[in-house]
Amino acid sequence: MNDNILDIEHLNVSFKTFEGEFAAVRDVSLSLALDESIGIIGESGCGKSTLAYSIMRYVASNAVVEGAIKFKGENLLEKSEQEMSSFRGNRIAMVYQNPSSSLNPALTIGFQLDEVGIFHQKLSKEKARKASLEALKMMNIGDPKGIVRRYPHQISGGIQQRICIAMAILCRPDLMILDEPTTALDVTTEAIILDSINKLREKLHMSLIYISHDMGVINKVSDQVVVMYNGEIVEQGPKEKIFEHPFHPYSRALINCMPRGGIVKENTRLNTIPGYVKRRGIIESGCPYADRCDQHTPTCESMLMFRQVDNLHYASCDRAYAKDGEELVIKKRTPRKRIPKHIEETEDNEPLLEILNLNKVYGSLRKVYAVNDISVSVKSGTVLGIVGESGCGKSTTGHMVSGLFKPTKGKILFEGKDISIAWNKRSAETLKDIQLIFQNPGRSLNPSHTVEQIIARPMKRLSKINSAAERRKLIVSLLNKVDLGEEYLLKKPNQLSGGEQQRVAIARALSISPKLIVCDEPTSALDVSVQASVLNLLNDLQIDTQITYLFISHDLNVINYLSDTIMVMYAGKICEFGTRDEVMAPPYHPYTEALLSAIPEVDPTKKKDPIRLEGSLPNPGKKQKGCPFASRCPRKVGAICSNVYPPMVKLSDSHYYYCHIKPGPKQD
Amino acid sequence: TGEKEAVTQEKQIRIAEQVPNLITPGVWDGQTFSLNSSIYEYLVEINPDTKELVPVLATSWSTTDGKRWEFKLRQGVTFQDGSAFDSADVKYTIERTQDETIGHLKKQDFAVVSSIETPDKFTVILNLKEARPTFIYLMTDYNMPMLSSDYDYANLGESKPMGTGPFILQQMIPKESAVLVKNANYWAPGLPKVDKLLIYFVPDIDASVSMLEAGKVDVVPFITPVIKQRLESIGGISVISPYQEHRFVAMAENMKPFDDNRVRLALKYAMDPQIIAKSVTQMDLGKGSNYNETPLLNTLSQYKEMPLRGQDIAKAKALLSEAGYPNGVTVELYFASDHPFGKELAQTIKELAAPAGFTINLKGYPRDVYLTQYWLNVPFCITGWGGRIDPSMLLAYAFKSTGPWNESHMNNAKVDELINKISAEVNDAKRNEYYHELQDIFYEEGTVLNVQVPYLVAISDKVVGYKQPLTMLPQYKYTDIK
Amino acid sequence: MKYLWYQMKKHPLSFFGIAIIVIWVILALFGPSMLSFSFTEMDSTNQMIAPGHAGHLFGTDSLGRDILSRIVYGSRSILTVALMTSIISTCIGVILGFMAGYFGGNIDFIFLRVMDVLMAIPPLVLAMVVLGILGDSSIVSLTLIVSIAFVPATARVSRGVLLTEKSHEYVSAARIRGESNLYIMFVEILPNTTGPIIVEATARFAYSIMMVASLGFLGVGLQPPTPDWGMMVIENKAIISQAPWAVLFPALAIASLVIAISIFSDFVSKVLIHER
Amino acid sequence: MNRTASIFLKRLGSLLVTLVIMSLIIFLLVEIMPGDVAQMILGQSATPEAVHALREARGLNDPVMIRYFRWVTGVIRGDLGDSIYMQGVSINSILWRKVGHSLILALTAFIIFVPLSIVLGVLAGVKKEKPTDSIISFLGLATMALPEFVSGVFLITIFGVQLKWLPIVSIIPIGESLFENLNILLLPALSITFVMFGYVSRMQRSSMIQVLDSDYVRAAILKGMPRRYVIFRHALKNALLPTITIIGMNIGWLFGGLVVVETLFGFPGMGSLLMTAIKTRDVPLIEACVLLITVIYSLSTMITDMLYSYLNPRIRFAGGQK
Ligand SMILES: Nc1ncnc2c1ncn2[C@@H]1O[C@H](COP(=O)(O)OP(=O)(O)OP(=O)(O)O)[C@@H](O)[C@H]1O
Ligand SMILES: Nc1ncnc2c1ncn2[C@@H]1O[C@H](COP(=O)(O)OP(=O)(O)OP(=O)(O)O)[C@@H](O)[C@H]1O
Ligand SMILES: [Mg+2]
Ligand SMILES: [Mg+2]
Repeated sequence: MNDNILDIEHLNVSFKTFEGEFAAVRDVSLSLALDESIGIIGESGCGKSTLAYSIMRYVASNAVVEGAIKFKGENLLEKSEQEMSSFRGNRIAMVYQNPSSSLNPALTIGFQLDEVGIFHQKLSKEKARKASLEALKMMNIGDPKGIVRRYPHQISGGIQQRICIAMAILCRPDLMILDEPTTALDVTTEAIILDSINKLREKLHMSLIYISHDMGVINKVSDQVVVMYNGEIVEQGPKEKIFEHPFHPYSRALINCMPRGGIVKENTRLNTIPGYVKRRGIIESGCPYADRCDQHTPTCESMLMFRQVDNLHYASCDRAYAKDGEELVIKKRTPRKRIPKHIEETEDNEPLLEILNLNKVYGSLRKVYAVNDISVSVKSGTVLGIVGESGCGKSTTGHMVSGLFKPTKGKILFEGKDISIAWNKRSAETLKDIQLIFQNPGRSLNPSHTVEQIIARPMKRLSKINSAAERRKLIVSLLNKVDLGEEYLLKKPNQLSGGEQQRVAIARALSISPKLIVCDEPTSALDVSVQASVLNLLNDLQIDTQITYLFISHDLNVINYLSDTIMVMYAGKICEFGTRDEVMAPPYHPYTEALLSAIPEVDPTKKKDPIRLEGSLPNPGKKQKGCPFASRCPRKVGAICSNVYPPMVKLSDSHYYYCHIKPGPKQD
Repeated sequence: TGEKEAVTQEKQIRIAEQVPNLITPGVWDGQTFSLNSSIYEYLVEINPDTKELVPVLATSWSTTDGKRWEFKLRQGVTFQDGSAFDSADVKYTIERTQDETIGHLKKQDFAVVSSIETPDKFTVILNLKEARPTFIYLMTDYNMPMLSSDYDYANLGESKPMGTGPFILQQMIPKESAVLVKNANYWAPGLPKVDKLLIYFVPDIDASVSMLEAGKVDVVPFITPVIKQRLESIGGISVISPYQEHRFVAMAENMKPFDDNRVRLALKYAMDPQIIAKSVTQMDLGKGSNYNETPLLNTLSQYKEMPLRGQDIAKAKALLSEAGYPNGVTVELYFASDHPFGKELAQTIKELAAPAGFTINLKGYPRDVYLTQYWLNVPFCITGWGGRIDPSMLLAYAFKSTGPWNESHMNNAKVDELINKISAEVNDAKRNEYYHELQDIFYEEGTVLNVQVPYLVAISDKVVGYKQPLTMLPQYKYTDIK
Repeated sequence: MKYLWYQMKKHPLSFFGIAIIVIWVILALFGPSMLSFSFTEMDSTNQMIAPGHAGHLFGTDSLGRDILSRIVYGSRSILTVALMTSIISTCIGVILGFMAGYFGGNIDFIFLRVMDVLMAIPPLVLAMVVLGILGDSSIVSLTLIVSIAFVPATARVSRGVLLTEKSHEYVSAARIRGESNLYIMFVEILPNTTGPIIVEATARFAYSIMMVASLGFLGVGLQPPTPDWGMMVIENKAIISQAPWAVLFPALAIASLVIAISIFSDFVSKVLIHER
Repeated sequence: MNRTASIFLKRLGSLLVTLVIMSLIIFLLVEIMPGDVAQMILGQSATPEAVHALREARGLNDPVMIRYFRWVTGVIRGDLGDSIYMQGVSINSILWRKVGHSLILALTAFIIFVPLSIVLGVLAGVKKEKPTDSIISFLGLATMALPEFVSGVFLITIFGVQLKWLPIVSIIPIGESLFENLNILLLPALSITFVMFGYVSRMQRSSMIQVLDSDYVRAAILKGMPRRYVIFRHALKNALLPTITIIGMNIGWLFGGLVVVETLFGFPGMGSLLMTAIKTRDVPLIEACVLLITVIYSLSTMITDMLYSYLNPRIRFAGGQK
């Protein structure tokens, strides 16, 4: 017929559940040529994984699959389970999101690699082992001979994922499916893995389906992009086309709601998509995006055919931006200007929060040095962004400020008052003044309390508002402030979407008008569209009330967007501190530099060479003598780095970093 | 094969009985009989058929006034450890009753002994403080076997019992089993008839019976009437009842509500002896179980036949309201729940008394708790008493105003006097008259219901000559196996 | 409600279990008044008669007592004791387990050690020894001792559930607004742990019945004449060949109730935990 | 390995603590018991002097703590004391034989129920929600909380009374050993098996389902490994781990069950010995039995723990992420 590797024709996957049957994948048709790489993008719950597993013929027992999946002309849906075994892992391989749970904890890495060769290629044990070592080498894993003898738990997450990929390429498959393989990893690790995937493609000539909700990642590894929404493909085409001229309102919204490319709060407001993904029953028809679309018309109720926009570029919307010229598209993509509100002169203000030589050591037998000697001060009405890799002590710092733990050493001064004590010793006044917003809104709201109870409780306790009626009035106004209506009062958290939950959490924090809010990754658990609205909300509130934020995130784009000053942390220490513009522009601390370079760029025209950071964070169980970054630093000066703690390099009044490298132009 | 033959030729009787508590003579409470009665021997024993005294270690005995008792001992008897039996051993055995460190159960009874003379090796003379015409019966008591004056019973009595009996303890696995072998040097020619006694200690009577049914044991003593019924249908097994025991339902004479004789009578009128017999023992009245209102067993020669008081609820009610309880009376009945027939009897009484207006709450406790904490202090209780050939001792213990175990708190001068007369009277006919007089008093104003329950033994038909008199001691030396 | 129906339809066995439990509860509540014999009434002319004769539906035992009425009355005591036991042990277990898990540190350490000690002796042996030694078991002492014997298990479950819940940030949120520990434990956390705790309590219910029956069987359970199913089995075991019904019916009663409750508890756990 | 050793030491320490506390609890418990041991021994006709004399002779009149220390020092020297009824007959001579019997009984039950419940549990897990699973799960549910004596009574009725295949009393004939009478083990062992089967098979089923649901099993299937191979090589090892713990923890139940079963069948083991001891208030014997059950149970959980940590590479090779 053709020389496509994969042809998916009118694939429908629906799940039977207690609430009835709903479609997770609807009428999806897709073709993949040899050596082609397709990226599938879409928000959580859009059916990306379901599609991928359908190709592997691995679906839940309550799933109904219809249509055809042709792999080199053979319809996989007609294969028996036994026949499928010879495809899986052999001709089609798959890598999933969570490397640590995808490896069997009871078997050695070597065993798990070898069995693939032994089964599919009928290799002897020795030959299989040789092949495994080779695959590991191909993934640039140091000491493969040592690795094969280990058990998964003895290996870090990044390497685990590389082992999974090595396992997938053992049989040189024709098609490899990667389902968000880097979502659980740090940006620096992600950069390395994306890099090696690209190299593999060059070497092995295989087709690739890469699933992600991050456009930057897709941009890096794919030629073609498929945008999925609620089980349907809404747009499909070459990545340049999609990223530069998104056609479908959803693609456009998705691309525009990300803070990126130097967008900062002063000049832009992020685009948002109202509402959330609603499951659709199998009989419902029409455009799945209709209920959230700003271009919505009555005719959207009946589904439209795929429409060719351009050569190889298809979309399932005919009117939205169809008539827009190219300029208009670009213009629409650019975030709207926001009314700039000047920040009050805080220069001569006393700092609201002052942290002096803060230390936190967890545990007594097995010590974890989470935060080591941090000093920083935050001025009233500003936003301090804290950024760094997972485990570098960001949350710990935030939690000590909000009183969840008592610092091991050092002082926290709030309005000059020493608050380096735990919550149970703090005065009601202090508790009221400092609020904390958590990463996971689903877990930070008590699932058995109603929204009203959740917001009312701190008011009753800390603001001593004892009249229920008064409280309710305040709550309603708070809910309005966070764009929720009165009808939410009696709902419980599990009846709310993630974004709504986070809004309730924000409303709770605001309910007692605190002076400082510690935001611990408030958007990392949310979809980009929701993230945008939450960021907008936080920003608006900050402007309105002149509240001070301690904003924690691992996403440099988000930090860049929202912060006035930025603190880059590494292994419990400050690497670099300064105002946003100072930190984001050279000269950098080598770590900041690496971090910046690792962020996948959405703009397909811009090419970046990430600085590869091998290895991982130093063992938090040991006290570091020298520069904590020395073990991974690409610009290490010498032994001095690992032996002597680097001095502070002060670039301006507000900007400094700790490094042995003298400031000045980059020496290479 | 030669060995195997020898084994099959060996005659043995296998017995399953309860797990023994103490087995040292003097402190033994009489739970397991086969072991002790086969290892030890007494001066005299009772022939279960004729109920007459049979000489054993004493060949003859005599008294003139009931105060001086002379025993002639059997010659040529040796203990199982090889030492000879003589008058010193008898003296030792009787003096041992007074040993404070032992707490001999017969101490009270032998307090009457003022001196012991041993004029020669085979004569013993006991001098009593007062006349005891029935003193000889004490020598049949299960706690009075003849012991060797040289043996350390204090330390070996439990683990290595030793006497002059027909069987020698060969092996004992505590709480599990014991093996007794024939005493080759036994004095009586031709006895014992079997070579071995194998005794299993089985806590659960039901398991014992299953073993009997399966042919794994030959004798199971102390079975319940229910099991008797079960075994009746099985060929090759018979159930015999060598004797009966008392269950006294005692009403305290000095405590409410039984301080009023009308209440006691009301309870008596509420009882239906037929039902009691049937419910408690599964037997018809008079056929293995009995009932009367006096402290005497119906089966004794001393007992005078008395009319049964028929159940008369109306009369009972009338008596109760006369006594000031027109709306009935509530009383608690205490008993040992782990003692045979205790539960059944308590429940039956509760049921029967209910229509007459008695609300009886049952208070069952383990035997030691019952005995230490409630018995003798409560208005209403059930106690088990072993039968005695000579009932006078029981009367002195339980119904005299000064009796140590006067559970019904009787304080009746006439009763006291009669009991004294009975124990001192030499003339049998005269003594029986006193007994009858006593019975009349009990019938009119007595404080007990005397329910007599059978002691039942299940025996394989292969076993012949099983003998067990009212002393409760089985006489395995006469027993043979086919 | 609708969800419950859906689950019940998915697990048809649950109908069976629930039906049997309902029957037993109704029998326990109203059964005695519907019976023609009292449980202590001794029909001396009809001892050990077979089921169906002389109006004795399940026959009589060796004392001529009606087996059916004894079983029906027995359901009262066993259900009461089992219900009370599961409630009491769950309450104590929740309080202890919550305290230990919540405060952690030394309190938790001591708690775990004590539980280790108590867990080192099987609950049945513990209850048996204590009841055997005390000698006098009433409904109250039986309930208390069985409850105590179960506490280590319930406390450990509660502690585990609390630890999972405690890692949720709403607990931290409550802390930093200065809530008291008791408030956090019982107002914030408790409502979210009802699922596993109820499941544990229903499982305890089945085990209580097992235990009460076993204690009755061992002769350290309730005192006669209170009819106790386990005691009925051992009492009548001697007549198993003459009157098997006297043993089999109480045994069947225990079996049916225990199986029904197990099915129910399994169903509850499916509804409350697994399929959420 | 080092880790296993440290677990061993830790468990040993806690075992000792457990034993000390347990012994104290038992001792105090016996102390508060109503009634009087001496009275119990001597019975209804006992004289007060006799009771006192016996108390004196058995050292019952000494203060609690003295008696406790006397007992503890004895136990440490391996002397469990004398049975209260048998002066000069040491508990050691009574107990160990019965313990041996009980262990053989437990082992027999073990040999029956462990493979049976694991195989059926795995089968049910693999055939989740199929008829096979429904039947096995129902059996598990039905037997899980069924008291041993109920299943025992059913077994007796069927195999003993009706079919007459097996002895309904498990008594060892005098002069013979348990090994010559292995048929008496069968019914008691089956009664225990019932309950244990319920527990273990259900646990095995759910851990199997959980493992089959895990990412790594999915990964293995998507690697193209045949289903059977995945079940045996990938799933089973992980699914067995929790079962090992469950079996270890249920040794406690097993010993509770032994008391019931041994009483039901008259089996001469530790359980029926304990029951006799309780009924006769043989205090030193009660103490010794309970202490021994504690030791056996603690040892078995300790061994389970170590086995678990040995089989689980996560614990065996617990080290940094390097
Ligand atoms: N076995 C199942 N039964 C019922 N619903 C299911 C099942 N598996 C997945 N779903 C639902 O199908 C929808 C699509 O899921 P899918 O995992 O394919 O989304 P996704 O795009 O991969 O999302 P994410 O980015 O969160 O991984 C979701 O709403 C999910 O809850
Ligand atoms: N309660 C705790 N006990 C022991 N160690 C802890 C505890 N909480 C955090 N840690 C350790 O302290 C270090 C810093 O943790 P922290 O949560 O502050 O990092 P983070 O920067 O917020 O990481 P992430 O981005 O993953 O949230 C990590 O090594 C972590 O494992
Ligand atoms: Mg997914
Ligand atoms: Mg964090």
